[in-house]
Amino acid sequence: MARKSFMYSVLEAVQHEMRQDPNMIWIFELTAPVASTPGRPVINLEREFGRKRVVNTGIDENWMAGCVLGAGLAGSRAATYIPYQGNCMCFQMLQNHAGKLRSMTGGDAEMPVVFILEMTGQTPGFAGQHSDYEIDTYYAHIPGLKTVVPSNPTDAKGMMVSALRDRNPVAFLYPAGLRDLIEDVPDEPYTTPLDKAAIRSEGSDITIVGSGGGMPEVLKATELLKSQGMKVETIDLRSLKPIDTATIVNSVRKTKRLLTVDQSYYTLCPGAEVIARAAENVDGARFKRVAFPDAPPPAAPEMFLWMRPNADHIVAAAKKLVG
Amino acid sequence: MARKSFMYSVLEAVQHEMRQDPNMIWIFELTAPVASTPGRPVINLEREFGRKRVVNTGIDENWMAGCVLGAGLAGSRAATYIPYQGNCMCFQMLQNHAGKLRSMTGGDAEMPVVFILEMTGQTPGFAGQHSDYEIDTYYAHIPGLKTVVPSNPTDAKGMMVSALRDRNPVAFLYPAGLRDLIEDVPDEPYTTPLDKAAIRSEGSDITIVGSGGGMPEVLKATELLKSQGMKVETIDLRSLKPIDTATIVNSVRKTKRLLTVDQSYYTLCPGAEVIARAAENVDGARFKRVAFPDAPPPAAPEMFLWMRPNADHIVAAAKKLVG
Amino acid sequence: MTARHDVLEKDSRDRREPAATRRTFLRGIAGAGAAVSLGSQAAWADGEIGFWAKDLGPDQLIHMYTTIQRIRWFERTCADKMLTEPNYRGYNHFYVGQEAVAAGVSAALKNTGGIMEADLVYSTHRPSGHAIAKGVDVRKMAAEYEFKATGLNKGYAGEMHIADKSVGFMGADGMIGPGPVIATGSAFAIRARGSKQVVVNYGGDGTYATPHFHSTLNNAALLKLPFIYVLENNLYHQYAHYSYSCPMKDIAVAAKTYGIPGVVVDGQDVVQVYNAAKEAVERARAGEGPTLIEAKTYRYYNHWGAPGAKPGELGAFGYDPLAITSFRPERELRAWMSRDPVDISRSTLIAWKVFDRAKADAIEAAAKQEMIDAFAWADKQPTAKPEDGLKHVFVEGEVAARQFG
Amino acid sequence: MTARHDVLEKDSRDRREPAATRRTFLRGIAGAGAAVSLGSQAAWADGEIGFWAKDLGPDQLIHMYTTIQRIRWFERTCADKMLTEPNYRGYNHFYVGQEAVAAGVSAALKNTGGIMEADLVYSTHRPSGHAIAKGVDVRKMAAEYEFKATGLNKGYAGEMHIADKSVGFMGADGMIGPGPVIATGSAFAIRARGSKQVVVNYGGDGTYATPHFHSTLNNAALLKLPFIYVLENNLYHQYAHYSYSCPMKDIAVAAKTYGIPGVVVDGQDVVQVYNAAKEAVERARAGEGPTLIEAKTYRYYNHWGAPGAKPGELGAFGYDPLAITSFRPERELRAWMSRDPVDISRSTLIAWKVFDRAKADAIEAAAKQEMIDAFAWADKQPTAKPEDGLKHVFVEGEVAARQFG
Ligand SMILES: Cc1ncc(C[n+]2csc(CCOP(=O)(O)OP(=O)(O)O)c2C)c(N)n1
Ligand SMILES: Cc1ncc(C[n+]2csc(CCOP(=O)(O)OP(=O)(O)O)c2C)c(N)n1
Ligand SMILES: [Mg+2]
Ligand SMILES: [Mg+2]
Repeated sequence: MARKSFMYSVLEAVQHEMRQDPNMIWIFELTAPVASTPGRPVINLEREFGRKRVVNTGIDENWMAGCVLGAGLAGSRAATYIPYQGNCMCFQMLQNHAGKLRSMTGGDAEMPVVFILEMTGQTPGFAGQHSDYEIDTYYAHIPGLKTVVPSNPTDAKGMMVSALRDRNPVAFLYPAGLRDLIEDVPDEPYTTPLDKAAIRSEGSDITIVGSGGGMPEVLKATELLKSQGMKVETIDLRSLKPIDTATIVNSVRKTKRLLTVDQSYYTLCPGAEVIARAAENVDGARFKRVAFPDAPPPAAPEMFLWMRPNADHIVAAAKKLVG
Repeated sequence: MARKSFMYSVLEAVQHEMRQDPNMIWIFELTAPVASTPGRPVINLEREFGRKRVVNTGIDENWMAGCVLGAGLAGSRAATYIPYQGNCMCFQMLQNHAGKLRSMTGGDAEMPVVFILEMTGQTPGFAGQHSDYEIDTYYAHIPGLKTVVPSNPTDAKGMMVSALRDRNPVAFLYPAGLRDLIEDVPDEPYTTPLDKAAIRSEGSDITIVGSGGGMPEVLKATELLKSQGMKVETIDLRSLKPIDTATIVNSVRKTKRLLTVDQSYYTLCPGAEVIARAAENVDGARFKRVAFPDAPPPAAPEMFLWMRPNADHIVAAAKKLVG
Repeated sequence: MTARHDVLEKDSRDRREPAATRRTFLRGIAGAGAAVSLGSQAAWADGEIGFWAKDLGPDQLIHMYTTIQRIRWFERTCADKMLTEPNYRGYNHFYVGQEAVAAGVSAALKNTGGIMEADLVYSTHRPSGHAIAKGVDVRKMAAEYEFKATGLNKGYAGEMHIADKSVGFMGADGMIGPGPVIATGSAFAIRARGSKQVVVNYGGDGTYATPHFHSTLNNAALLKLPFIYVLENNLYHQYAHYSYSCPMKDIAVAAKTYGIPGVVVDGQDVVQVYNAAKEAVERARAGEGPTLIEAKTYRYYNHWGAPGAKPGELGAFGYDPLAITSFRPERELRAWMSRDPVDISRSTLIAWKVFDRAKADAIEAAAKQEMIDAFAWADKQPTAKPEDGLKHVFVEGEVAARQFG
Repeated sequence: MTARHDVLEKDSRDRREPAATRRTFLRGIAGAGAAVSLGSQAAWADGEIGFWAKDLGPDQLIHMYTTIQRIRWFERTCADKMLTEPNYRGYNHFYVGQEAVAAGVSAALKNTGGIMEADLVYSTHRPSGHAIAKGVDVRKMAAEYEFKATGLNKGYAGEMHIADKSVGFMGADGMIGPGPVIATGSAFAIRARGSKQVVVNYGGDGTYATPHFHSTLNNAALLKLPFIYVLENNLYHQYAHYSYSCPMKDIAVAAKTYGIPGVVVDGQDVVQVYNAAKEAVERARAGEGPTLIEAKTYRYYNHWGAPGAKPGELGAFGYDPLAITSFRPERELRAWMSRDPVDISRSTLIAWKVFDRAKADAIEAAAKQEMIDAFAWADKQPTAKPEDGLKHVFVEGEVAARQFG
């Protein structure tokens, strides 16, 4: 156990699996596969495994995704880290190939591969292409691809081990806005399921559902609301495909109030799917969404920070829904 | 007025606008811009306007989309017809450029362009990449891009005229499964709004919402249900971005029953957004979705036709919801 | 200039001398507008270009001829079914005319041992020939084309996505572009794990203009991958001549940018194809990196299905749908049919005394019968169960039905 | 080998003869590992290569020098603010070191008349130099970098997406790849409407490996578009040397595949850049199609921001973050700084007697003051209104707030 960042936790999982499996490869572009944390050895995948197995490439994320896909089809486990600027450059590769090849071949094709898709840090000032948070929806709509979005280092490590051991292709969304989260994470490998939401707080007044980059503000809001006496049940989706319907529906059956929180654009954000599943299964509940408006994020911090859902927004929306 | 197919109606609109505007260009790949209908002249854009304005290219849909985008930015109206196989090859171009450039430049960039994105004919036997119906969700999540999906030749023509005259980029989804629909369509140009759903049937027992390629079966089911005495209000979304919330909410306030129908995969299908909007705004309603399962369509017609929502499925689901 | 209609038809070209036959090919190439790289022409002028495929014994040569015949008759049987049986549900992007390419390439590959040992082949939307040459079971293929539950891919694939890992046939892919990129990924994995496999990617002239073409060759060259891009230039993508999308005559010259060999080869001559493939495979296995082979060839049918074809006859003529920008001229097709890969391989082997005409005919007759039997077997197979559509999305389990609400 | 720290510092190279100076450049090029195409070297050997830019009068030459100085001081002012003012919110991908490229290119373009008349420039994530050379208002740029409501793009853009149609500056684009494709679309529209404009696309060495590179050149060549790809090869993309993504030394050789001119030019010498651009522009305007110009150049700062830099000093040294695969050696940077575009243009113009040192210094001082004033003006501008974030999504209206539930 040591304090580890998201990236250190992820690379620790990768390092362990690559040590076990001499065939496994890793393709990177901008972000050298290196991480350090006080008291633990520096992880440098490139140095440890050599440039035959771990290689950086030109700026061609579509090739990176295609490369690991082809490696997987040929029987080698493979993973790639796609920087956020390229996370839609490779979209078609996942949508039309990774997600469909098993079905199209009647089960002949097998793809034990992980696509780590960085989402922007949503840094104020970066604007549009460099501040958006939107790919959760695009990737979660793809069938045949498991799409997960961990929200803390502990889940990140466990889900990365699970993803690397999965015989299906996994889109592992990494909200780079979480890169500063640091917490105690076990040193040995462990698995965390890829299809289960996590209940972060139990309560009976309202269900709040969030995921990925939005979770820190959701958790902050949860504490604020609880300190004001509201019994909040807070769910972290963790997996977007498949979505853990049972956990959501059971909770909303109890609370009859569902608030979803997304940093993704409002229209067709993951919360829309969560609400739809609850509404199909629970009568008489009330629903509300908090999400980023249907607008690209402008550069000016004044505009951007006003638009991005935060704990205050969540608290106010929850009170409206419960009150 | 003459009987016209979807394609003839669309090309009639394009032809008219290109005659008005000598700068307008059209890029095609597989589907030569030609259509005919009995009693009306053959439309051949390539022949009429010449290969400087109307050109086919290599198999590079990303270039086609980028080309019209660049034309629009340079002040020329432009449109392209992307075959269904390439409708995600150009995804990033629309997602990261067409949808964001106006915002990112604070309104400096203007893109009077139309991307006609063919969706597969969903022909049984074609499988996976050649039978899917899924891009409605991907494109509708993009901000700054108007995304429409007409379901008949009359709307197709009016909405194409509107799209070509719009100063914003428009993703015009063309479900090729509708290519056999033929109906009387006016010869002169007319506009149809890009942001209004159409109420295809009025009723008070249930609201059924569909769009695009699913509409023929929705309309068939509507007639069947009406013949059995159910008062069905049927809505054709037509526009997915923006979604006409008012029409949906008003209807569900009245019927308190909402059934959505999609040929898109279940998770994050347009119906999820429709249900979420209704559920946020109407208390005490009941909801149900009919959609394609979260699976790529298999080739075998036995499997594919069983999986694709049809009028029988819709009728049964409506009865369950109302009964 | 007449098309071969049937195995029993006596073809006078059987009696030609091989040298004369070779000259005919060369004239044919010039006449039909195909090009041969200067390098090869110079080698030909020297008279010694490995044309004789000295490393191949009679069995291997006969196997190549047999492969050509099996592809030919798989397809002709399929075409005839499409033309004569209204209830036949299969379809095909016919490979007829290009058989020597797949037969020659696969003869240079290891075709057994599964994905960890066999050489791997990535195919296209036009897969029959590539698959048969790689060793895929034709009965299961025929059943798959009819979407049968016992088909090669249980009815999920149809023609356009057949795959069979067991022989290293990684699958057809209906998209133009991504396949070659994915194939380089397999080559990367092979290099990383140090196995001796090579990866062959087939692609048409249509793949040249895709952005993926550049990614594929650039990364294969940079990383010295064991990768061979066999570009079958049959002059058309769908109904557009390749000059609409490619500014140069020989696509193989694109190899120069990446500093890798770019080879133009007569795709109608299985021995020439074999020689080029053999050299590329050796290079790849030795860790020397990729090769781009451009095979000049032609398809006798239209892009898809059998429009314009007649039952029992070879090729499709006269089909010219409305408004096609550059539809191929019939005389172009007839010129190419006069350099038929079946005829060329047959007369070469007869001239080399590898077999005689009787043996050649017998092989053809057997191939024809095999395919008739395969399609008959396929006809009788059970159709897919509707509910099985929810399977094979993930390795485990099945997804939920959602169509019922 | 010393860096220029200030306009007042006396630089001994001012007194050199131009011929000697030219020799120094050539040695510098060799020493720093940059390459010049054989063609140009032969021409240089002949002594007559348009080096003298005979078609440019003194005013135009002085304008080019002034542009270089304005870019230099815009950036140095910005860097100093980043280094010394903790509350300064702007950032920059510094262009310093590459100024001669943008200055030389824009001197060959028409920079007025808006999108229907001006020549159009597509820029990158490193836009300051391209924008200033194209004529964008530096005060509004400075304000935009600080996200001010009165900035060039009202605070929506920041540095990475600035655009100004009025001078034909089509905008920065933070993505690597798509920009050149979009730029060819503008060129297509121009050819279709028959206007005489040309389109210039800037791209780094990083753009070579993108799949879009192939699309761009292939389509521009096929359609003979009035298009110029200025590839600024500054040796690195982020912290990776371009040899990691490109198998050849001169990226310009890729032009051969497409049958278009590929020109390598010394990007530190504004006159050389101008000459190459001029020729390409004439070609494009005459309907003869595209040109690929590779300008060998170098940036004095790191990829992004000012890490490693010191206030008042030029360049960034010693910044080597953890685990960078190929971080540039300091002596490489110092070698390139010895061929500084400011020095080269300055001593060239002095040697040509276009101006004297006093005039050169005065221009530099004025440029410096202009930029100090511009940033001071920017500081005082109002910040953006939060609710305005809902605007400029579409031409009309605004979108709904959704963050409040
Ligand atoms: C991305 C994409 N765009 C368009 C198509 C439609 N399409 C199918 S086959 C084909 C032509 C391919 O031509 P070529 O590569 O020369 O192969 P050939 O058919 O000649 O064997 C096209 C355009 C596709 N499958 N994928
Ligand atoms: C598609 C994409 N992938 C990655 C990035 C991240 N990125 C920003 S700038 C850059 C390097 C570009 O290098 P080059 O083209 O040589 O331009 P330079 O920075 O040297 O001016 C990269 C990789 C990006 N912007 N877009
Ligand atoms: Mg072809
Ligand atoms: Mg660079």
